[in-house]
Amino acid sequence: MITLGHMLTLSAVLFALSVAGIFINRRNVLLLLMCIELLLLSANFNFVAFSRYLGLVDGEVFVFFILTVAAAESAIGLAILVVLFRERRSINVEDLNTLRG
Amino acid sequence: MHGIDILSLLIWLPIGGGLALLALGDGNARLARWLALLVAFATFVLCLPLWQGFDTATASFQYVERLSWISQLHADYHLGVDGISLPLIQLTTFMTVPVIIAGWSVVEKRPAQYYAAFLILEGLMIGVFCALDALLFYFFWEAMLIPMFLIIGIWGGPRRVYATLKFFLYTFLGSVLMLVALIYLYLAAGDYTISGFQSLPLTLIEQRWIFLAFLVAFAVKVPMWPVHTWLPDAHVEAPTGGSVILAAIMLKMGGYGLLRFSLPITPDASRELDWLVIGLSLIAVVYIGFVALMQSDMKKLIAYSSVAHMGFVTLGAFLAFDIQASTGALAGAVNGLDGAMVQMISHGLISGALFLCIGVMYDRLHSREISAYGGVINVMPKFGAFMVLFALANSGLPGTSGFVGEFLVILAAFKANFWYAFLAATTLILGAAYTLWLVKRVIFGPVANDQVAAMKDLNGREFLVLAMLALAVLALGLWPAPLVQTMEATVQHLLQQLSLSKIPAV
Amino acid sequence: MLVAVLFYTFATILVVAGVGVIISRNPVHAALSLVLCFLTSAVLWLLIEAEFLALVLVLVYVGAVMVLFLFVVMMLDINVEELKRGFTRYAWLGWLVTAIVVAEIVGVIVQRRLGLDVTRGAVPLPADYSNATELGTALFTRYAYAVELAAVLLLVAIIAAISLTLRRRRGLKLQDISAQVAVRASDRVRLVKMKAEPRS
Amino acid sequence: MNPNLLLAIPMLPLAAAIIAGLGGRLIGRTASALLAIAGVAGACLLSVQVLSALLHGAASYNATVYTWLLSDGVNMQVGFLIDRLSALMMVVVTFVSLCVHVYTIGYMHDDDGFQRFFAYIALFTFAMLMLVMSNNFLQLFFGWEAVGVVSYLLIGFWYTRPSAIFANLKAFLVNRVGDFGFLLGIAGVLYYTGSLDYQVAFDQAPQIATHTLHIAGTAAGWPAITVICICLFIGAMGKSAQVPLHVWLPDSMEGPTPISALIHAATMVTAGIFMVARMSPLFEQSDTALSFVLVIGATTALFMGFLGIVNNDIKRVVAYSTLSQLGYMTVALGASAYSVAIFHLMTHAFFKALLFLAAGAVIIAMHHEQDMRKMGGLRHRMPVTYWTSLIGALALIGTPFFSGFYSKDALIEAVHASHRWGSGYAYFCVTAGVFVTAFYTFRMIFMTFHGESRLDHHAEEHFHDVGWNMKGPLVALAIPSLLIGYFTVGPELFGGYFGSSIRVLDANDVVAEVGRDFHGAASFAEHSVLHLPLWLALLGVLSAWHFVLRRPQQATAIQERFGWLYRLLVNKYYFDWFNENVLARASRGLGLALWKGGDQAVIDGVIVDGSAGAVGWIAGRVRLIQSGFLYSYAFWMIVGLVLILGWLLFAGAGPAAQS
Repeated sequence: MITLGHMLTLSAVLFALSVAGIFINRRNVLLLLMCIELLLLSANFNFVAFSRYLGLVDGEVFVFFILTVAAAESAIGLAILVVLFRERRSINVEDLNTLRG
Repeated sequence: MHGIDILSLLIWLPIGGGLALLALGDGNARLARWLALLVAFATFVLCLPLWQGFDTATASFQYVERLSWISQLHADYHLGVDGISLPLIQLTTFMTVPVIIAGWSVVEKRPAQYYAAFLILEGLMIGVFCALDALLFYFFWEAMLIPMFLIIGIWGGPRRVYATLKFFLYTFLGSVLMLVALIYLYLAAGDYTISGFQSLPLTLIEQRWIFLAFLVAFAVKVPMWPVHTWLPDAHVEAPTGGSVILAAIMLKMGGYGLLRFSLPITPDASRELDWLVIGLSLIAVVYIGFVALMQSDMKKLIAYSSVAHMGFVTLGAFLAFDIQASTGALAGAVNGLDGAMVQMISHGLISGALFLCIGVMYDRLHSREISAYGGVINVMPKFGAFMVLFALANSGLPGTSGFVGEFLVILAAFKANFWYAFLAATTLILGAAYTLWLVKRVIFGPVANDQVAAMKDLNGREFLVLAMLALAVLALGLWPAPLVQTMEATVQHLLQQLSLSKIPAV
Repeated sequence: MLVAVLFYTFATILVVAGVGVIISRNPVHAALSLVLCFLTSAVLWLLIEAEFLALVLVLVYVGAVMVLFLFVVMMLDINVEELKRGFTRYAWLGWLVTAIVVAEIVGVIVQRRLGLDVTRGAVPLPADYSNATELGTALFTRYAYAVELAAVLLLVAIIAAISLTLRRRRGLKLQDISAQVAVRASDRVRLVKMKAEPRS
Repeated sequence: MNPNLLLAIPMLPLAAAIIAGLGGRLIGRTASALLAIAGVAGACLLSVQVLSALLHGAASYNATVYTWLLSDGVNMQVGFLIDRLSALMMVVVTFVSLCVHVYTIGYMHDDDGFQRFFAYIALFTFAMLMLVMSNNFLQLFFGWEAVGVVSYLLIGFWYTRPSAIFANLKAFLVNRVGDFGFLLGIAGVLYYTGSLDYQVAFDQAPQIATHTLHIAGTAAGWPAITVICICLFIGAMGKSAQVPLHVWLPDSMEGPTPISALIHAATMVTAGIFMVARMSPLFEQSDTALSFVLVIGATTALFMGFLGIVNNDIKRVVAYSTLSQLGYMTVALGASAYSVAIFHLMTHAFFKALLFLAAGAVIIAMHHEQDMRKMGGLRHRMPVTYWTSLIGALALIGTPFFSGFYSKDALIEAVHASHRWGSGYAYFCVTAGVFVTAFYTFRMIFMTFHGESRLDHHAEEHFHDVGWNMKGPLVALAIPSLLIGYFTVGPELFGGYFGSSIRVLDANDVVAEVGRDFHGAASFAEHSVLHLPLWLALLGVLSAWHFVLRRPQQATAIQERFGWLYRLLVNKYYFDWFNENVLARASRGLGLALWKGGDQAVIDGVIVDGSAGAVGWIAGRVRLIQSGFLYSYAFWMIVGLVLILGWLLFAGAGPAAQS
């Protein structure tokens, strides 16, 4: 039987991995975006788990919305990335320091 | 008095006139001027019936209007006048007329907007004096800053941006603290009625904080030492009309606020902290007197002199507690409050007149430096006579209005403490020194240079304006009794309010 | 038992794939690892009977978003070598924080439980239960407004993405139809009346 | 007395002043002058009528004209108190003013500011009348300041002269120092009596004496009455030019000469004397204050006289003489001989106005030359002026039977009879002063009218004797200078003329003591032979003759022998130097320091700009947190998460308790 604890632990591991990914891949915007997707996935895991274990459908509805937002976010994020690359020929985060006064 | 809502009319007539001018645009400057003058004069005339129907025997508000304004906040459109606000409203309507005339042929840049700004400002200032609802008061109080900000910022001198910023930040800082105090009072009282605030019991700790918040707001406006440094800069950069309104009326808002809010709402804190106000007032009189002595810019000199003279207002307003402490009774405290009020009116007239005089000279020579002038009376005898008159009034000559307030305040100060009177009376020497030294250097003496020699004496318009003010200054100096009579009941009532403790009995 | 075996198997794949996402230097590998993550996640959600979402995850994420990622990765001429230059100086900090976070979350789950019985399994479902029906009912009744908003959000995202990436090339010849319609004859032809010039 | 007539007395000159001042251009020179003269003449006639009515037994008049201000039960009003004291002053003021008005026609004949001048002096007459007729402190202060302002305007009448506008500013400011004290005194009176009315205040004077005022460290405090009286007297010191507030009077000679006669000799400067006499019920309560008055007056009387000796400007000599004589009057006040002070005030008004007008006549004749070293031998060329000045001079030095003799001799006797602290010093000063007075007066007479003519070419060329419109007033003033003392000394000093308007405690009544030896004006004069002052005066005249006419070189020798003393006198005891270089400079320095240091550096620099700077600094620091690096934000978010989770894990009481 898959208990709530199993799911939550798995979600925690995923979450931690994605956070670690943000640290490790601080140069590459593309990988940062992927880590964020992973992060959202871990959140979705929690929603699904609680929804099922509490017998409430609302959690799953939220997952639905999160998926929507995540899709929108990655679409715009990637669009920005493309524009960025056109301007700078680079997706290295350390090159993006124009706003640092 | 239910026929016409005269106070509303006084507020909205100039504002409406100003909006009409804005709509008219700058194309027809001539029409704009006459329209502005018409509106200003009509407002002045409208104000006169107020005296007719005003009952000097009562301290309660008269000509009251009350409509629901923001019902969710229990804020009302609530207007009324008493003996303190009526003279100030009259002063406002009176001073706007010369200001409009003074800009007649001088303002060429966007004339319609210039006059519109002054008319709107006039309406808002009247609103401040009429408002009996604290939120309405705050609305007018803050709204007033905008036209003034524009007047200095658009028609001002070369450093106008610095001056407007300083002016705005200073006054805004104070106002924000006032707003906090008003909201606190609102939460305690349940609505925004000022008279409700006045009868609200408050503990000493509450009163202290509210008092300090109000004090900052009003001290900036008065302005009291050490928050006065915005005033010289604002005056120097403002156009003549702006300086006149600033000195004549806007500074009075601070004094009015102290009398309307600080003293009656927080009498116990006022009693406890009166040393602060009195100390700052005396510093203003003496310290600023010396500073004014050394100014080389005429407008700055008059601006500093305003600070010193307004010191008498704050001094007079807060003497009651020390009088009670030193003599055991409140007899004489009314002298101080009367003196403060008369000083406000008188200072409005005199400083306004002096700024107009400087404006007259500036229009001809385009300099405010004292050293650019000398012997002006040789070429402008009529002007010289007016200038000397106003200068003497500024130094508190008996027979002019400048004397009345100072005299009453010094009389009251002696009752409170000999040294208060001693320091306050130094204005006799310092005031005369800086004002008459200015006169000596600018008006008297041989003609200083060719530019002065080419100056033309007053034209009819300028003569009219200065003559109006001169008559007012003399009339008030020779017979101040009617003015004092008007506010006597209100002042007595105020004294009663501040002599009673508001700390709730435990 | 089978369920447990499946869970542990796929959970292990998921974690390994996750590690793969974050440590692979090549973006293509990372993206593919992420696809694997999503697929295994979908399996795990199927295991706890959230069928509809599992399918949506596969369809939307694997089918659309990840393809988008791969497109971008391939379209952009990324200098992989430069990005490959090892982990940053703070990588150890990342791992440390990760370890602490995992430990703490697990600690919270196990030790404090937040008023829940974490050892409990999922609520058993009746035989005729349809996850899609339930979800659809909730979405189009209670959450109708939110769905509308989500739709608008997606629309905004589409427009934003298009307008961001739309490239106006210089020298491209296009018709300006409004200018063509608004043209007046006098702009085009000017009749000049003049005397004949004498032949020089 | 008819209130309307009383009101007319000040109003006539005021009306004339307003018309001549505002409409002078319109109505022309002659009309302005005639109008002003008519106004003052009317006032003079009415004043004489009032005085005679009082002498014939009419009661004093004390009533309000209108209420100026009513605040907190303090009734501040404008009103008249007409008793014998004020009536006497009114007559003196209007009579001298009338003479000066007439004289002005000739003196100011060529001046462009003719109408303006008449407006000013008529206005002055109004203000002075308001001052003396007042029945309360407020109106007194009104008149007090108003005469000060007219004096300010008149000293600066020739406003293009830098020296004139310097002098008028100085005069006004020094007077303001006096007014500063005066106003405090008035405030004190109000504090202790609750009224500004003379009668109320005077009736309560003994009660004031029971109060003390804690103004300085002393635990016992000061007697309130002494503080009040000294404050009031500081006002008198300013207006009546007592040391050290005398510095403005010599400089005020920058004004036209009629003004010097009217304002700076006969009337305005005596306002302080009048005021103290009027306040006699208050001053009588404080021996300390009266001793202060006595010492200040004695110092002024003697030391200002010395300055007259070394001066060569004819007007300044008369001015120092005025200072010295004002000192005499003050001494009389200090000795509680108020009636003598007023008596001397009256005689002095006539003969000093005469001397000034005569000096003015000489100056006009010499075509605006004031230096006595360039005069000499004028007695044949302007005989009327000579003889009238001689009368004035003889009156001034106290020649028996002349008016000045009676007042001065009575004064010296009164001081002699006084036992107040400081009276010994005062007696020495006034007695020695007689010699000094005689010396400088006759030095002036001899240098101007006797000896060889030392006129320079310019003066010689333009020399012309003055017309009768100037000589007439001289004669008109010479008559009272000669006679008035003889006829009035008996009734005015010893006949109880002043009645209740001057109140003296019996213990202080030195006039009564002097009066015991008084057996008529003639015998008073005869007895003077037995007294020192007459001989001192004679010695003074002889010395003057010796040093000016007989052996001028000896004067020069003495001057060289005592160079330091001469420099001290020429520099007027360095009062001006001190005021200009120490006080004025310190004020300006303080002003500059407060402005640049206080306002600009501390308030604007530290507080205003400093708070803006602090906000900027903090913002600059805070901004660094906003690094723009995603991993940094993520890191802090995670740190926060770790902390929250840690709190959940390890905090004592939590939601976990239930499971």
